[in-house]
Amino acid sequence: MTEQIAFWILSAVAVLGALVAVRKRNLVHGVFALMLFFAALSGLFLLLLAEFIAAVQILVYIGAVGILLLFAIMLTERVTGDDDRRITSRGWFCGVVVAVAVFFVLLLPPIQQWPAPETVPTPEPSVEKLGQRLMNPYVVTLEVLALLLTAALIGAVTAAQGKRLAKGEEPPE
Amino acid sequence: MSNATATAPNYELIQRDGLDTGLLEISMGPHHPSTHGVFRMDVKLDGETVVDLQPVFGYLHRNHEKLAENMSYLSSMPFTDRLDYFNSMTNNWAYALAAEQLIEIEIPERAEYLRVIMSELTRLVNHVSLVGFFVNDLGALGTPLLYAFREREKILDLFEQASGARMMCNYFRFGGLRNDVPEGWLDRAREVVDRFPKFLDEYEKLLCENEIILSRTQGVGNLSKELAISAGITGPMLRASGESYDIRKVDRYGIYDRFQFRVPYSEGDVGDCYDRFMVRMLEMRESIGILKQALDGIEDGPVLGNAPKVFKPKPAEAYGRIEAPKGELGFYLIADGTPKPYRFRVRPPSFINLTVLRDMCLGQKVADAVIILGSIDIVLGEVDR
Amino acid sequence: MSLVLDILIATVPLLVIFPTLFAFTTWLERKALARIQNRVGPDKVGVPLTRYGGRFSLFGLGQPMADGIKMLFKENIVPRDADRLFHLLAPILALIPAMLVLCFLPLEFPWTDSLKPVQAFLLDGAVIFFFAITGLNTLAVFMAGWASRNKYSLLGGMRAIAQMVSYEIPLVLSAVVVVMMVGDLNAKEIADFQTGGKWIVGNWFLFTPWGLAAFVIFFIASLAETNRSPFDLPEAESELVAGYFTEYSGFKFALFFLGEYIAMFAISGLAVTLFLGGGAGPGLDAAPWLSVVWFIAKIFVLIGVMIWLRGTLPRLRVDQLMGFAWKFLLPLSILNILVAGFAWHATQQDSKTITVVTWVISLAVLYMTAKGLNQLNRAKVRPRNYRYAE
Amino acid sequence: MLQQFPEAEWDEAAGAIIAPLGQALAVAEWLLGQGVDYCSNVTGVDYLEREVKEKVTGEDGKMETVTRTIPSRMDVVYHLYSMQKQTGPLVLKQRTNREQPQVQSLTPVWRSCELQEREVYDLFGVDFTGHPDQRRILMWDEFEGHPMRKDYTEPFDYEWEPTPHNEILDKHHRGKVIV
Amino acid sequence: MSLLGGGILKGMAVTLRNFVGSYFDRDRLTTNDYAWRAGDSLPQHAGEYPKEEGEQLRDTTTVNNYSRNFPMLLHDEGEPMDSIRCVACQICERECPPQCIYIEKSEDKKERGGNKAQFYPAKFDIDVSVCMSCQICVEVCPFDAIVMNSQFELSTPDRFGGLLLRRDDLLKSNGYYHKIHPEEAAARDQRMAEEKAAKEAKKKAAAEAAKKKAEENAKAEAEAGNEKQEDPQ
Repeated sequence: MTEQIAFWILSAVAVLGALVAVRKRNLVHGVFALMLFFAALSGLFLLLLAEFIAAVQILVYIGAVGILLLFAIMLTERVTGDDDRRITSRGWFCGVVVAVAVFFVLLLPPIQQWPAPETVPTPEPSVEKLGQRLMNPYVVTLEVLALLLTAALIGAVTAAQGKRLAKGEEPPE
Repeated sequence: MSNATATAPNYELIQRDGLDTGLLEISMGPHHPSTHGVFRMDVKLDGETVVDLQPVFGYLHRNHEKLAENMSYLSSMPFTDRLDYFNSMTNNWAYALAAEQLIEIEIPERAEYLRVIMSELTRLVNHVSLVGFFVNDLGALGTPLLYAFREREKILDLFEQASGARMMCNYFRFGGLRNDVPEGWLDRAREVVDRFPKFLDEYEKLLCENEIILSRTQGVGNLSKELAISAGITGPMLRASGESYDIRKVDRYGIYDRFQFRVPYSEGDVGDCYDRFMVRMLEMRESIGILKQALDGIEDGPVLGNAPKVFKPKPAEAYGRIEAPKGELGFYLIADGTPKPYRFRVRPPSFINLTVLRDMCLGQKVADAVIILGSIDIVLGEVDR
Repeated sequence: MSLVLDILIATVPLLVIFPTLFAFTTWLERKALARIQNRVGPDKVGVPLTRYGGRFSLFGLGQPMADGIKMLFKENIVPRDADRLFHLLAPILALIPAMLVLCFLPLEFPWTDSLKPVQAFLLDGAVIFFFAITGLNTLAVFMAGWASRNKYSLLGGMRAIAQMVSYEIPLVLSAVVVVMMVGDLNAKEIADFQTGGKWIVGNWFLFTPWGLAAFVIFFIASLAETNRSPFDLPEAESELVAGYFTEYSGFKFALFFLGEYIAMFAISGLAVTLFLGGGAGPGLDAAPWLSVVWFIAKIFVLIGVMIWLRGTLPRLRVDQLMGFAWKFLLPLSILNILVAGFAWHATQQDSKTITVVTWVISLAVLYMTAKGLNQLNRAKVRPRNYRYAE
Repeated sequence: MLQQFPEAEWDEAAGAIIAPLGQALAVAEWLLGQGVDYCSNVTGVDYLEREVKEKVTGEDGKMETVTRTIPSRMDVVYHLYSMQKQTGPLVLKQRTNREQPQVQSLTPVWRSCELQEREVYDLFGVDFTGHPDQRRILMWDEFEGHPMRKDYTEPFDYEWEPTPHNEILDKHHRGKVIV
Repeated sequence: MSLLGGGILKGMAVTLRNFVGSYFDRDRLTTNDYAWRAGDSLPQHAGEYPKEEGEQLRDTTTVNNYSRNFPMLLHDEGEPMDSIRCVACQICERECPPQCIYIEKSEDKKERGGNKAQFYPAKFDIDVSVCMSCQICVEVCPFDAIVMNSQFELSTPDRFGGLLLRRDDLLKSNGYYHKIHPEEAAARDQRMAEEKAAKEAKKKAAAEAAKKKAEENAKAEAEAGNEKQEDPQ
């Protein structure tokens, strides 16, 4: 019962956040609405007793992605967040089509498994298991990913540093 | 032009980095915690870097010079207190020195000694609190400032006993001093002076080796010797840039030729905030030396010559200058035979030291602009007059 | 219904105890700073005894109460151009995560014995949750800075994001050392791991080379995370007036203040859990409830050091701050993880010689690295000489 | 000095050199070359037209009082020192008319003139040719007039409010109290 | 950027020593240094006045006996207006730098203290919101009639009238002057007596008969000055 109520509230918040994030013209408002959506999603994960995923959801999506977006806004000239330009709405029909299509693709697995199996195994808090899995069967994947990310990081640093100016050289306009 | 590069002010924005980012324009002041009064800097920031800075003056302008031209010579004396309200004694002296050139007058021996004592005490007050304010600008929560104020308090008590007021002393007169110091004052002064080095030791221990202060101040706000001389920078700021020019040594006004003292100056040509900070710390020790000699040498006698209260000097011009704690404080008087000066001009050290504020701040961080301003040591009563 | 009751039992004490401690801490901070600065500090507020004087003031302990009342009745000023909604939300958002993470501290109140299931859920993975939720504080600071429509606030908010994101990395990485050694993310497990040992402190991570290094990094990073001096750049008084809360007054300001101090408690509490043995202390066998007392006492030791630092140090500059995080703390903490990994394997051997050798080597390695990084980062400045002109 | 610039005058009463009009910059550069590297003080002096009564011994040996009119002028005074040689002061004056005062800016030679010449421009209305940034400095930009001029009269004070002090000020304005 | 090293620790040692020291060493405290004051040191309830309900502390006199605040007019013993020293010569009004003194001379002359009849100020106002306590008026006064008070509790709800001190507010007895500035008052009285004696000595040759009376006067003057009198207010 309690879980049901929590589920509906969180879902409503998530949908609301997503809608606001899409519709708001003020960029900063949009980003914060997006974060609200992420937070509600994290709550939904918690309801599924997947607390590690919930924590990572907050850590990565709010703590990293959201703040990255804020940084991006801060670097533009529209620091104050106002943007009076009209949001282009010419392709709205295609957008709706794509959205519906994605929705159905996501809905596929539950439909295929319909009706749901009677006995759902009770999930346990399993950070430990997750760690074991990552370190044993999936260790190569993890390392490859780590390498990739490191390369990306170094690339980003190099790109950000830009062209070093020799002494006396005029910087490019 | 021999030093065109050093003197030509650069009014272009400094080159920005490649990112096409907006400039943030901030008006720092006139009500800002660390502009030391009603002073404004229009700062343009690229991120945190200062790309343009324009000082804006005049919020405390009261046209002191015009006021003084409309009253008698003596009546201007209390107004000089209000110029650099931290160092009223030295302001008085500079004005008295200029006016004494207009009227030939003998200054009694004891008055000369007391003038030196007062002026060096003032220097202690100024430097010790300036260092406190400077570290406060660096972000220390007032701890060094309050230590400094404790010592300042003791010296201000001495001023109060001698002159009746703590800051607006109005103590010097043409031809001497207004009144003699009360009985036992010299002993109390000696006690304060004797205890000062102990406090300075503690102060140096707290500040001079602190890595955060070192890294915040070294290499920040560099001022080359050529620019410093050309821009008329005086006082500790000039000496921090490597020029040992001290009017106490050059002009030997008063009886400064009787005392043994040295003028600390920076050996290198860096002239950054750290140099300015250290030169002041070292100068305080020398001031203590002068004070000890003066307190030993002083003898009884009158303190005021036979100067008339209201006088009409012959038409003449006089420029009197002293080494005030902030730099060269000069008074330019033109007498026209009436009891009022025809022209009364103050050469304020902190105003002219601000000439190079922009040059020192460009390319630094906004936090550095604050401490560079702090290290220049301005008092707005003097800047705006 | 019992769930709601359990939640109440678990949270209400936290909501009562920590704000009370906050009030006490403001008094403590003002008093300690005053004494450091050779002042007397607040000592007047109290209950007047007679009409003309004499009062029961107890060293001014009534001061926080008076401050609180003043804050409540102060006018709430919102700038005309401000984003009113975000201006209102920011202080609330600052408080919520700080309060929330208090749940993850292994505080063993006597009355929560019956709540083991709730606690077990909360404490499993507590460390990672802790970091996830503390990170939300950044958003509140940014929100406040942005919503105020004040350039100082905005600069403060931008500084805050950069600073908090940068320092979160060494913070997490230094905690990883402890997690590795214990092999568990559960705060209770981590605290229990450190109990026992010689003279109570024998098993504390503070007293291992890697633990010490990690603790120092953690403490420095936590100063930056909570915007304490010398890392108080987002609210740098001498540059940015008051940084992100320049435009806040009255109750909203009080909420920010509260949030900041609760965050201090929380992060000190985590430091106590990770490195200082949690609630470990003498007399626990006789009275288990003492563990809470010990826990809070340790928090206050850390807060005392924070106050002491605040009374002594000036502030860093923005580039130095970032440089310190990325060029000094980050390499050191990564190396520390490596050292801890080797040390863990070495100490598994259960041989005294190997243990001692590991300790010595890791101490030397960490010290040399710190020294080397320090040398690398040293600003190139010529030594200064001052001469005297006669 | 006087040999180098034959048109320069020596003002005995003030102990100052009056630079010939339009040659001040050349004089200043020459002085800089001579080691006068420090310009301490820059200021303006405003002289109104005034009449002086002098006792002159006439041709017939009788003392008679002659009223002579001294024309108005505007001086810009520079106090110069040498830091290398530790000598000074040398007073350099540029003399111009009151109505359209215009002198050469010495800021290119001595940087310390920058703010002070701005101040003279602000308070006296002297135009400095060649000054890099000539704006008002102490008064606000919209201010009209030059307050340090001797004939400046205060405009109506819009911030005026009645105080008990008024009667005193009135008395001073009426000229009852003369210093 | 380097943070390792002893500098920070040294600084922290200094602050710790100050922290502990502030509890034991009163000299360390910033604001307790009133020991040089004459008489007892701090007032009984420093910072806690008013001691009694409704007390305005208009008569807080000696903060310390060297400080000066605003001018006051002196009168010798007896009724204030019968012995006021001021003769309304208006020198102070002219010399006052901020021009805060306003004097109206009386129509008639009045004899006081055995001296010959003189004018007296019908009106003598000082606007203390303008006064800057510079003491120039005291210096230029040839009659020692105006000296500096040290009364500092002048706050008033009336911005205009309350800060304009009238003649009767300004009148203080010489005894009061002795109370607040003992050294200065004694020196002033001595000098006055000397001047008077010198003057009388000059007159002596001319008027032998007046001599006795004059000496008595001088004596009485000095005695009156040294007598501690209560403030009439």
